[in-house]
Amino acid sequence: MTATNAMTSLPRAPMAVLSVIVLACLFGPFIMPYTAEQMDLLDTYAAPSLAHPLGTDALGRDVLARLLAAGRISLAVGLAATLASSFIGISYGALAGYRGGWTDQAMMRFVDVVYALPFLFFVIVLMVVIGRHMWLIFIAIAAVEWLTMARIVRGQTVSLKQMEFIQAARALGLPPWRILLRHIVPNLRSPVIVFATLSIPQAIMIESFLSFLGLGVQEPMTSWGSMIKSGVVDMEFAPWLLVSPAVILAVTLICLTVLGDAIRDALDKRASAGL
Amino acid sequence: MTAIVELTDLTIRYGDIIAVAGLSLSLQPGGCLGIVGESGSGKSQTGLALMGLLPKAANVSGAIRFGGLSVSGAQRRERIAMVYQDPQSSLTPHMRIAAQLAEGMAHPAADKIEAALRRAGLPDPTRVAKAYPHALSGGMRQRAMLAMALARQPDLIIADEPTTALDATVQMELLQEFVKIKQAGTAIMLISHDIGVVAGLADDVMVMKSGAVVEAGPAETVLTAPQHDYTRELIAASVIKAQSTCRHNPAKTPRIAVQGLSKTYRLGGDLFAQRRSITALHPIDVTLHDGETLAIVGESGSGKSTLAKLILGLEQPSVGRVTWDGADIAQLSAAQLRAARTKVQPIFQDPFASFDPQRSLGASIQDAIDMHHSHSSVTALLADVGLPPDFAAKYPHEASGGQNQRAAIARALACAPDILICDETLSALDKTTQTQVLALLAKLKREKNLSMLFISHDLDVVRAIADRVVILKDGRLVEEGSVDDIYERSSDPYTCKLLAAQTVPDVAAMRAKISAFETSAPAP
Amino acid sequence: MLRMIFQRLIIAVPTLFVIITLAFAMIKVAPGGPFDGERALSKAVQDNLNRQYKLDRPLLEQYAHYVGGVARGDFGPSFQYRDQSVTGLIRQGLPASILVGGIALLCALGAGLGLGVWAAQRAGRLADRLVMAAAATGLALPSFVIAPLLALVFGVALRWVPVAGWGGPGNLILPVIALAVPYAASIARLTRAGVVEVSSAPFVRTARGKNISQTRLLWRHILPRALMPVVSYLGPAAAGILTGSVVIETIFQIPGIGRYFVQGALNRDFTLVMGVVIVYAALIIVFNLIVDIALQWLDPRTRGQST
Amino acid sequence: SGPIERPERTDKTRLVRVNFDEIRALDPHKISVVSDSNVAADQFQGLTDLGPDAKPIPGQAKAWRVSDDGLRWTFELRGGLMWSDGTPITADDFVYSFRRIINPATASPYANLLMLIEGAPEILNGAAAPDTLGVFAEGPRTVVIQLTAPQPVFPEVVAIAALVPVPKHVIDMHGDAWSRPENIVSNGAFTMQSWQRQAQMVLKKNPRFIDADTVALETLIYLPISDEMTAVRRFRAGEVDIVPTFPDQMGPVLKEQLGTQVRVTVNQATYYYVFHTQKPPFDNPAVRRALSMAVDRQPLVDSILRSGYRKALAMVPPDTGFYGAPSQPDWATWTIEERRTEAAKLLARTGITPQTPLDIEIRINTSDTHQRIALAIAQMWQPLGINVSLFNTEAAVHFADLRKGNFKLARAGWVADYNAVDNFLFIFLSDNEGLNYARYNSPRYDALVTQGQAASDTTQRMDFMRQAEAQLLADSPIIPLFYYVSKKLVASDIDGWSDNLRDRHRSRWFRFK
Ligand SMILES: Nc1ncnc2c1ncn2[C@@H]1O[C@H](COP(=O)(O)OP(=O)(O)OP(=O)(O)O)[C@@H](O)[C@H]1O
Ligand SMILES: Nc1ncnc2c1ncn2[C@@H]1O[C@H](COP(=O)(O)OP(=O)(O)OP(=O)(O)O)[C@@H](O)[C@H]1O
Ligand SMILES: [Mg+2]
Ligand SMILES: [Mg+2]
Repeated sequence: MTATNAMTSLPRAPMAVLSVIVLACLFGPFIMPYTAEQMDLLDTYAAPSLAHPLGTDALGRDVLARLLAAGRISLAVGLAATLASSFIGISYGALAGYRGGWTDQAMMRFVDVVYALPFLFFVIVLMVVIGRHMWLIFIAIAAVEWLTMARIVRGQTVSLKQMEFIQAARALGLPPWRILLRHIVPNLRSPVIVFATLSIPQAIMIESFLSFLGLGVQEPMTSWGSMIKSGVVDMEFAPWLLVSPAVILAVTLICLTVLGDAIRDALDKRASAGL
Repeated sequence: MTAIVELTDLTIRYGDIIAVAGLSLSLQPGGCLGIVGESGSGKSQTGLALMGLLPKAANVSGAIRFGGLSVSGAQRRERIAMVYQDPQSSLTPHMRIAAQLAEGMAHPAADKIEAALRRAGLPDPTRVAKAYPHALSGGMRQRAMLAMALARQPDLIIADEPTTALDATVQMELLQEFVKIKQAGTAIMLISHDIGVVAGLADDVMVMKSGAVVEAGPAETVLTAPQHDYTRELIAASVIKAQSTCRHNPAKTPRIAVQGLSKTYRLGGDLFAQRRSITALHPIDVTLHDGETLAIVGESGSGKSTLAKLILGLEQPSVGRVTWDGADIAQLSAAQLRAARTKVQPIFQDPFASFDPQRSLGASIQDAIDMHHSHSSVTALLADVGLPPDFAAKYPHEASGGQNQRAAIARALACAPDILICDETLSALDKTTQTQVLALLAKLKREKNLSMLFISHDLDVVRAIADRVVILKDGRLVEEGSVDDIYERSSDPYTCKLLAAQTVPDVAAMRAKISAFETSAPAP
Repeated sequence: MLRMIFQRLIIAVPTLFVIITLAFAMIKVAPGGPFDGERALSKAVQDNLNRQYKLDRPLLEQYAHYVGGVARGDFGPSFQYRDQSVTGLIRQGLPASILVGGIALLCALGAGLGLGVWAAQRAGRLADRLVMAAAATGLALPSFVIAPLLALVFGVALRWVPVAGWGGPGNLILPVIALAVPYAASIARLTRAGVVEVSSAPFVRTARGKNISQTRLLWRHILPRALMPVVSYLGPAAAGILTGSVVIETIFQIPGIGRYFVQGALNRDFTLVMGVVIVYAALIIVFNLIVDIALQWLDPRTRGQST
Repeated sequence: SGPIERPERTDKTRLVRVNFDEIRALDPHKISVVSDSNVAADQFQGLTDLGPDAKPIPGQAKAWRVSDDGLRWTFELRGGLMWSDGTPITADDFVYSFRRIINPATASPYANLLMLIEGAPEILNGAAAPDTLGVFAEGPRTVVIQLTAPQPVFPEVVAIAALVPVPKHVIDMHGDAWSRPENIVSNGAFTMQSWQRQAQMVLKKNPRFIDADTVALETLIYLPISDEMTAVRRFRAGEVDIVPTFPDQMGPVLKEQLGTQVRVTVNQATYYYVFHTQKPPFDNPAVRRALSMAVDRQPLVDSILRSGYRKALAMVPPDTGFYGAPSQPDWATWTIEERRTEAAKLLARTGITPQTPLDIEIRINTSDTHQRIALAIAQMWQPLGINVSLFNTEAAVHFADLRKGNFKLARAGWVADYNAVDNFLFIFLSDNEGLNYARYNSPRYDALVTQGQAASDTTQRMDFMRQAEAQLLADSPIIPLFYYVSKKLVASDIDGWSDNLRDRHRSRWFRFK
């Protein structure tokens, strides 16, 4: 199966839902009657109604409008930080595993070190040294997310390296990077795709922790993670404040998960060998 | 008596590809059906269909009756055991041989496992039982696979090329074993490209080509009086003619020299296991001269593949050094070594495992072409080894054993190498294809002055292509000499025995040979 | 193998040292000190506190003092909890974290493996998609949502188990569930992918040919390979789950050390943060070592290689 | 969600009280947060104590008197005072304890409460020995304290949990380890039984407590619950009896569910924004005044805080000790429209108009409430040509930056230590390094406050204070926004709970109906 027809065989429903969510987040805010910032202190915690389909929040802001605006940030953070961390994790882990020996030892002990460093201080130091930039969110998230990816990839690479087809590739005189790129990485796609989809919600939640520390998204802008976080307190008397962001995040993730699995299955050239 | 299996009109399709077309056969208890035919003709697919183990991509039609009943694959598998063509990938890599054997047995016990391994011709069953598949040689894995089938005491054994990785003497022993189990009432379906093997064992023979049966009947009839052109061709091809190579006058420049090379593997590797080791190769000196074909012959497990891997620099020697054109490969930088690899190309013993499962065969060959900026095309290379152009799109698991092997040859040739290291390169091919590939190699040798290190247990092939022969036994060099020296004048008892155990494509002669063959005592 | 373990334990010492040094540096660069809080202290009081905790000394001296203490097994006094040693705080808190985390880890493994395998055997079908969707939901709902929901439903509304608290076995149920859910979901996803992948390997066909039971096929032939990514994932996951989660511990009032990672840091309780960092680092090092051993065990071909 | 039933109480001598968080110190001289003082106040008793209404009542001292100049306080101890281990308590214990608090080596966070005592500032700076402190024992039963300035509410000061006596004989024996649960000896209504850190602390009634016969509870359990919602849920499940706070926005729904068990009272604490008065544009009092004027406090308390907070136009909360009617800014009676117009005019004069807007950053420490307040204020300022952005950080960074002056406009708050005006106004003294975040420097204000503090006559004293606050409000280094409330959940069958301004509730008063 070629890559293109692998894509066309992806399940339709999650693709459709995902597209709707993405498009709504991108273009929704332009056609909404309210902006995400517009407050009405006389209409706080209003239950869903025709005027406010998902109700209003503590400041009387329209939840739907906020949800869509927040989606831009959360989707961007979730996807971009995951892409970045996957990229780093895969390259790093594959290199360490493929090289083996002391290179591997040194690289993986470095991973241990980064794991252990206190994240909160890492973020604060980052802000002190660089300042409060939006793109620091991605750096901060990617900085923690790549670690487990690197470990998984490294573990798989060490095993793959022993396979005869890698020896065959080496015997051809392929340079290491090419072996990594052409043979190792494609054979890693299964855990990689899965772990990447696992990282997305984490990235989204880390983002809300970062904004707690003052890095990144600041009110009145918001993100799904922050909306969920503050919605928890209100859940008993204004459940829509929790339910709306939680549901849209869950639905997005379900779609991404199903898609991820489908892509994984479609990319597995050997799948047809199964019984 | 009811047939133990009966296939009617079996057809296996993969999309547009018809792997097996309307095949029918039947096999009596205690009978032996030999299936011969060209590579890719659907032999293995037929076997897998009987086992009910065809991949889900397969579209199967036709009737399979077992013991007169139409039963499910799982029920058939209760009574059928199969020796798979590809022992390397077909053994579970993380389980010891003993464990893999035990789970197929009704009442496993250590001594029964060892007995089964011994019956399969393994000289050191205790070690093999404890070993993981990767620590075994190609031939040992094949016999372990066979032992696994024997240990199940099935009513039918489907043996798919069970002796391709074995030298003639061991092959002989196994044929004797097959005769025994056959006499005990077990039916055998023997798939082989070696007409001699089939001749020695089969009651009936079926000849296949492109998924269809071309001819079937009692062995004597089919093999002595073939009706069909293709059958005739096959039988004729089984006597391989010497290739006209410039055998006489190879230049004496050494291309590859091996000095005092040895390899010791550590065994065990468990947490507190006492360290044991096995010396796969004792210090050895070998030289491959320019334009020469040096054959390495020796019984299974004698260290041939180990030697090849050491020469290729894919394994680190325990002692000794390897030089390519005078340069010690251990001294070369990574980049220099990579550059030098252009000249030296291997063809691995196990072609399936040597292809990336996630890349098409064409892509793998293209990689080699790109690597060396050679001008060949995938299509041309495939054609050279007798594969159609559309093969480029196939993945390794979609090709037959022989097709993968040919793709491996094509990949090695894609680099236009000066030196080929061939490890049992022709073992999975039928004789016609073998002849074709041999001719190709001879041509390259003539035109491009190709040097070859040719590992094989097939003495006919060796004789046909080699200039010099080195004989290994238990990791030691026992004899070295020109082909003629070895074949005509050898005094080494092992060499003589090897020569004596050659198969012949003749029913009567072969059967006599089998019953007369003297079983060697297991090596100490 | 023994050599590898030995080698890794030796390397652990400089690794820990690097971690301590970097963490110390980060902590010192961060603005804010342990006595900066909502309730402002007058300058004289601040000065006295700083003097008492040697925060008025040059950084290098503080560092040397701290490292010297750690070398002797003394993690210093907590800044936030007066008259308490960090060693004592960790010793009191770690058992609770390990108890809750350990049970949660086992539950997550059981549920994750079970669901993952179950879904893999139905790969591409509705059941598979449903299980994986459930896993995605488990991942989408962070523990600070799951935990209060569980407490509301089973504690306040149904009154089956205590809402929070520590002491009885009943107190473990909700925190264990809340802690285990995301890990179980991750394990299920990784397991499913691994099983699907390995199931198409030729050796599985051989094993099937022997007509062995599904269980055996799964446990002996498929899972050892399929679980390698799960095992890799489990190293850091185990270290994380065993050191507790600040959210679970505050919501269910578990006296563990998970809270110190965040609260200690927010309160700038430097020594406490360093203490939990060292504990976590030690666990990371140990678990990653165990993982590497397990990976070699799962793939015999990789044995005998260094690291 | 309707009213919620709590399960039937089985043990009427056991009360479970939730603390905001785990306590940080058991040693009363080292306490720093409210949780600590709750526990300390139940375990120890000072010279005076606080009644259910938080008014000072006799504690270890049965009576006290002050000299005419208001500087010399004499406390008469009661007879038969004993530590929980049976050792008698004498006036020397108090002298020892006050010296210990002020001793720099103790590093007591509340040491500054003793600054009024003679010699205290020098001792705290390390310039004088602790035994030069103006606290003396005159015989075994009389404690004399010499102040440098009058403090009419001094009897309330010495009731503070951080100023209670500690047992010298135990400290001599165990050193810093004296306050460990296994060693601690106290003189209050309850003594330590067991403590599992972060899980629960069990206190038992102290039979040697001087007023032991009035204590109804046998067992008092403190649960440290830092998650407000957890505490609320546990209360609803009947697992706890007193909850110290709940999220602001939960007020209305909790009232519905729990009725009178929800107790909301105004507190002596002020929430305000502070300007850095040395940095432009806030070095200009007109800008500060305009911004303060333009904030409409009512919607903040009604729509955002929702739990009965009161808006603040001045720093000192109403009803603060002897203060009477607090000062108000001159614009206090204007309508919001008038204020907005005036603010716009003021700002326009400095060149700030909607056409030439001013960008300002409000710094807050991260919390939903702070964020919402800031956003609402931003919206109120918007029409004046003020573009606000929020800058939130965690508390440690926020307050460190306030202390260091790394801000222009920031959120801050103050909770009174005792019921006195000067406890609010001393913050803005120009030499109050560490607390005067605004860097407010008004010689007139300084003089008025100092004069007020020196006045022994209460009326006079309050007069100075009122003038000082008027000056403060006129200069507007701060924008007072609202006064905090204390929000409690108290089980309906508890007797002896009395809502009070000071938010001090000693457990010795509680009993079950
Ligand atoms: N999964 C598959 N998808 C597509 N084609 C397949 C697949 N498996 C086998 N084939 C094709 O079916 C044909 C028969 O294959 P089979 O393995 O039975 O050959 P064979 O007779 O065993 O050959 P050999 O002697 O080379 O092993 C081959 O042409 C092969 O390419
Ligand atoms: N990785 C390994 N670990 C341990 N022993 C090994 C390993 N690889 C090979 N051996 C052992 O070394 C010996 C030589 O193996 P080798 O593969 O070289 O044999 P061979 O001559 O190629 O045999 P065959 O003809 O069967 O392929 C065998 O006994 C084998 O078990
Ligand atoms: Mg075949
Ligand atoms: Mg070999």
